[in-house]
Amino acid sequence: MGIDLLLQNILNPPVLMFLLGLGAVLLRTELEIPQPLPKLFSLYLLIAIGLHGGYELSKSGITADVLKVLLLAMLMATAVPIYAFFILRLKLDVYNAVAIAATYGSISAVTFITAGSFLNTLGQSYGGYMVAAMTLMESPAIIIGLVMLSLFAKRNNEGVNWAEVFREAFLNPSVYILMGTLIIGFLTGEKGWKAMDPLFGVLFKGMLAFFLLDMGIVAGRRIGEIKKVGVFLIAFGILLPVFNAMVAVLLAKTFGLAKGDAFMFSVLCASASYIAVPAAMRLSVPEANPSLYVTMSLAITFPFNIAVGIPLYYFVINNLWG
Amino acid sequence: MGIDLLLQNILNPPVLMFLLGLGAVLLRTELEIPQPLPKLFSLYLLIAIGLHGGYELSKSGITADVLKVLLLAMLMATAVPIYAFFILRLKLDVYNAVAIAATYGSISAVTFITAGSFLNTLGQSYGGYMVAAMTLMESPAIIIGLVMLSLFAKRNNEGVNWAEVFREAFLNPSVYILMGTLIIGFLTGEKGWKAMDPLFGVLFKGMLAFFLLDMGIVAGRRIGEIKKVGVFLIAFGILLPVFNAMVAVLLAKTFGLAKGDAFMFSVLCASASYIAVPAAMRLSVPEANPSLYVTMSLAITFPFNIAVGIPLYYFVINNLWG
Amino acid sequence: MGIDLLLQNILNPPVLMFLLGLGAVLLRTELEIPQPLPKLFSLYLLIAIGLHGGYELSKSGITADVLKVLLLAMLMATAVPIYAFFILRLKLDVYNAVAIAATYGSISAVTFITAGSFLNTLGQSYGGYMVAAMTLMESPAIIIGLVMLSLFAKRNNEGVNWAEVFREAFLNPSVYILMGTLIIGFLTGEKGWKAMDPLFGVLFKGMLAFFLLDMGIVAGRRIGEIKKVGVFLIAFGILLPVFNAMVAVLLAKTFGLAKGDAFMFSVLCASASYIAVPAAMRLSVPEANPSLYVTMSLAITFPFNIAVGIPLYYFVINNLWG
Amino acid sequence: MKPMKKLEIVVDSVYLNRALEILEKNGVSGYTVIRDVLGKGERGLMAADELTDVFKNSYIFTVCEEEKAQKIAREINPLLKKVGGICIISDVVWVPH
Amino acid sequence: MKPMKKLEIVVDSVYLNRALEILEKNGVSGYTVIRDVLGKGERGLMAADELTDVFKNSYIFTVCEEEKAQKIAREINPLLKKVGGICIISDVVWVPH
Amino acid sequence: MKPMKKLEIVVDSVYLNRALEILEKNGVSGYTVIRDVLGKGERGLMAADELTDVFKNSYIFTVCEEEKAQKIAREINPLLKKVGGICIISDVVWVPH
Ligand SMILES: Nc1ncnc2c1ncn2[C@@H]1O[C@H](COP(=O)(O)O)[C@@H](O)[C@H]1O
Ligand SMILES: Nc1ncnc2c1ncn2[C@@H]1O[C@H](COP(=O)(O)O)[C@@H](O)[C@H]1O
Ligand SMILES: Nc1ncnc2c1ncn2[C@@H]1O[C@H](COP(=O)(O)O)[C@@H](O)[C@H]1O
Ligand code: NA
Ligand code: NA
Ligand code: NA
Repeated sequence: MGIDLLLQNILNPPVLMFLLGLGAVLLRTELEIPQPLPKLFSLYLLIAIGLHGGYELSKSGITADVLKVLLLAMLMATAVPIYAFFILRLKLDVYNAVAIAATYGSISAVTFITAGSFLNTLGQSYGGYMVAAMTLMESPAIIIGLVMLSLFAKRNNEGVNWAEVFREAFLNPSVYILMGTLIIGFLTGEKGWKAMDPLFGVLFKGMLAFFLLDMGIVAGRRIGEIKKVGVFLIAFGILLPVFNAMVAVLLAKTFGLAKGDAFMFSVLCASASYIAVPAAMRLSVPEANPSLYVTMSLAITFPFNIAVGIPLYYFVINNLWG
Repeated sequence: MGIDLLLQNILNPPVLMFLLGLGAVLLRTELEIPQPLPKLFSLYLLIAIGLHGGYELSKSGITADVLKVLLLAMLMATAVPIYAFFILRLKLDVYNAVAIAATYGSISAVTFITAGSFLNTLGQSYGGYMVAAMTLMESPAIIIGLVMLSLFAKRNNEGVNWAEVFREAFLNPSVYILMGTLIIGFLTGEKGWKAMDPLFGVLFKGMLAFFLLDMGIVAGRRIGEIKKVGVFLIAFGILLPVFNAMVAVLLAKTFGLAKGDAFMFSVLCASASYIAVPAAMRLSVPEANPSLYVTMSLAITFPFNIAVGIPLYYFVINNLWG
Repeated sequence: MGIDLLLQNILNPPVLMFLLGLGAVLLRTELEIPQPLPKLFSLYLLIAIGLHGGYELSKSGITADVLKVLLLAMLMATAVPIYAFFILRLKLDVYNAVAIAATYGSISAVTFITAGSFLNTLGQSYGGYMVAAMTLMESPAIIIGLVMLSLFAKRNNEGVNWAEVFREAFLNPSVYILMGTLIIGFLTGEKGWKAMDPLFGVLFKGMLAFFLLDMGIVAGRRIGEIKKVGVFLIAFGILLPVFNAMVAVLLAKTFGLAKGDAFMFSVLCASASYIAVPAAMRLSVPEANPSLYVTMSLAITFPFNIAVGIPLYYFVINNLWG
Repeated sequence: MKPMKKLEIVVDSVYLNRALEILEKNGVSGYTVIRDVLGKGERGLMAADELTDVFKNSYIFTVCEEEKAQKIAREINPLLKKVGGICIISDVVWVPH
Repeated sequence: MKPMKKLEIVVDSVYLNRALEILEKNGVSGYTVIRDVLGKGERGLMAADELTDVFKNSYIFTVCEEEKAQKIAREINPLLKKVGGICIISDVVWVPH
Repeated sequence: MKPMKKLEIVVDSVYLNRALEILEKNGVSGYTVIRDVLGKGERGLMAADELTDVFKNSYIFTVCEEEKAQKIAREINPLLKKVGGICIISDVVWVPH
């Protein structure tokens, strides 16, 4: 991989802010971004990509190409948690395997956003429908995870409450806000975006940088837990994302996705959830250890993707698409 | 009323965000904007309209026309709580009648702001002194309400502490911050506004949309209480605003207000307070049931004005002013 | 001092917002900016000046002139707490003398920022390395203070934990975030700043005004404590800053600093810490009374500098530099 | 180790200052307050998350002598009756420093 | 002055509603909740500051009659066992208004 | 149902970690913390709303055996004496899961 791509990625304020946050914890500085400020930033980012994605979608329209991308997204969102589960079962009990598989089957919006910002600094772009794809990819892993659970776990005391599971999967706050603002952006089109752009467009990169400072702090706090995670899961937290990204690249090439879309798609597949899925797992699979799935997602996979994964996936795609 | 006006109003990001917030509660999504973020937005909006209104006032100067508007504002702010009280007494005890009358005699800054944003998308405008009018209209209803109370209630255990009442009325945070930033905007004029515009002007619509998401959530939470409010009060919560708006339109026409000013004035008269007055009533009239006056203001009148009232009042005025 | 300079300073939205906050407390309005919103603003301001300073530094480079300024900064950061300590010992015990001396030996970033905004409205500027100078000036006073303590206090129960002291001094959140963003701004240069400018540059003055509203409230709450501080410390809180500023002006003139830099340097020397040093003192010198050092810094020196000090120091420098 | 009473009060946040005045008037040596707690009681849900500042509770506790606790409880009663809230007393041992 | 029990529960915030349902089902006259408290127990640190909403506790207390307190404690036990938490009971005197 | 002691501590937030270290050292099975509570005591008002982080309290409680509670109280005493705070002990019944 070109060293310059790596540098180009790292020497970006958002990524450096993430490292600054990490360093703050490692150097024990007591820097913190108290609640609910992180919530403000994450809400802002979700609304911003929702509105912008909807606006882009209103320009492009919902074409056959768009539907193709959405179908691929659904495919990967279903496949990843299944094969992840069987890999994890090699070493883990059913409960933890389910929770981790669901975590990696879903996506991380902030990883997606950071990748978009990276693409942007290279002067390239992606379709607004990728945000729709992302929204679609958040939920299936939760359902798949719980299907796995009811198939393989010997929990006889209580059945899965499927109504609750579907609510958790499709009406959790992240999915709801993304879906909702996507629709608002779509409905209000050019005129709506012009009114929202000063807050939700122009300020976007700065807000991302601010938020990544917090992500660095939160990831840093979890780093102490990594040793408890064990070598197998550490390797899993790095290799599975790379593997997922490569499968995505293959699919994207096969089905003729545009370069920017292929890149964003591979990043989505490589990323792991740290908000929606952990909340759902805590509720539906209390037997699983949240220290495992949260630590892996936040302290291993997220930093890996931000620092190395993004330029790596781009490098591969750049070579294939030219 | 032209369907297109209704659509023009609804197909705006701020109004859609309000509906998104409402929907989040009705679909039980657990989306929330935790405290004190709503406080950040409401402070921002108050400061922004104060500064901008003051700046506009510094351009127009305080003319006879401006004074006319301010006097009309005072007139309505005094009259509405009086006639509202007697209407409410048909069905309610003195305490609740006082509290609800005061609520409807005062105004809602966010309704005003949303109306301004609606006017704006129609390419029209209103005078900066309307913000001064709004500020003047916040307080009188509190005083009038408590005068009613001391006239009609048989509370002999403790008299009204008028010093405290005047403080609550004229020095509550909303009135203070509006008044203060109005003066700052006025004093610093063009140069001051140029420095403040990037934050308090350019971002205004986006922040309004963000805040209305929260207003939708808060209103949605209260919707369950509507049935406890009863048919009489539900009707009151819709009909009184419309009636107030029509009285305002008549006055505006009689006294020759400009079209944009007439519209904003009618919106002010139609709106009901949900921050300043409820806080004052909770303190001065603890016998009244806050579930009534807060629910009516937040879950009935506010959504009605945002979705239907604003285009309706505009439709009437547009026909009369042409 | 020219009355017009005073007016020019006061008739600025940020300074007026500070007065508005003060007034809110004095008029007992219950206006408050609840936690953690003030933290959001102070983080924002630190990041903004760090990034911008780093960017400016990347343009100017680290020249001999820059090093000269940094050395002068170190000199004053060491000298002020020493002479302040001996002045304070005339009336106070060792503990309080140490804590207050350290408070005045360090700096206030918000005073610096407000001075920068004042300079800006006069159409003048200062070097980005002044932010580096500010960062350097935060910490030494803490160390010097504790050296004084171990020299002059008869605490035999426990020695000073110097490792902890150095951590508190050099790795407290303010110093860390300033240093970090300065480096990020430096590394990412023109391109980085262009991405960060919309949030951290364009909105800067508005955010400063918003934050100063809160500073006014916080200062106002402490004003009641001023009488407990006593005449000696009130005089100290006004005269020492002026004296420090004059020493700084002399040094600046002697060593040939540019006009804008000289002004910012004098403001730094005149300002007193109210975040980093009080936190360190509370931990290392619990015997000292925080009501003294926090009240002096927040309710005496900060308002004095904001309202009178800044135009005064500028007036002197303007006459000397021409 | 002094046997004392712990007096706990939950009151509508709007009336926090009035409750604290009663404590101060009775010369308690100190108190601790947690603002913005949620609750449910006779008067329905206090969700502590409203825009309006109207549906919030505050929780107060003070450690004091038995008679003081009784006296404060008596004096705060009319307030709680009017605006809602709860007041409980329990035994604690104060470890004085 | 009524002798009553104070039942205190610390539970993972994710399960707050489930705990409150148990209280409501047993007909307590009210309860008070403090959200987002930190804590440490068998299950490690609940730092209450995570992005993920996964490591947060809530603190609940209710004042009620002895039998109710016992019954609620029994019913909430399986939940606490599964998801973590603590439940304690103490004596208080309720000063009724 | 185990009779235990509940140890409650209010301490300047700056010293929260030091107080928790004393708890940990004495091997308590867990604790719960509420950050940023207000209070008033000998040292005046802790308004918990300052920019400076200097006037804030934290509230800690731990449920533990009698001797542990006594021992912790003794060990935390010098800290509270120096930096302010309060420490109380009361009887509770722990409903173990
Ligand atoms: N039995 C109870 N146990 C605990 N807290 C209570 C109880 N009853 C009332 N409260 C608290 O006191 C507040 C006001 O109660 P009420 O006046 O009954 O509505 C409630 O919102 C609760 O926070
Ligand atoms: N001995 C204890 N004293 C006070 N709080 C406790 C104690 N044990 C547990 N907790 C609280 O209950 C939560 C869950 O405990 P656990 O299930 O043991 O991890 C902890 O995070 C603490 O907040
Ligand atoms: N009698 C008391 N009852 C309840 N809390 C107290 C009491 N005395 C002190 N406190 C708490 O302990 C903190 C420090 O107390 P002090 O060291 O006396 O200033 C206060 O800010 C209160 O939060
Ligand atoms: Na994935
Ligand atoms: Na009205
Ligand atoms: Na200084």
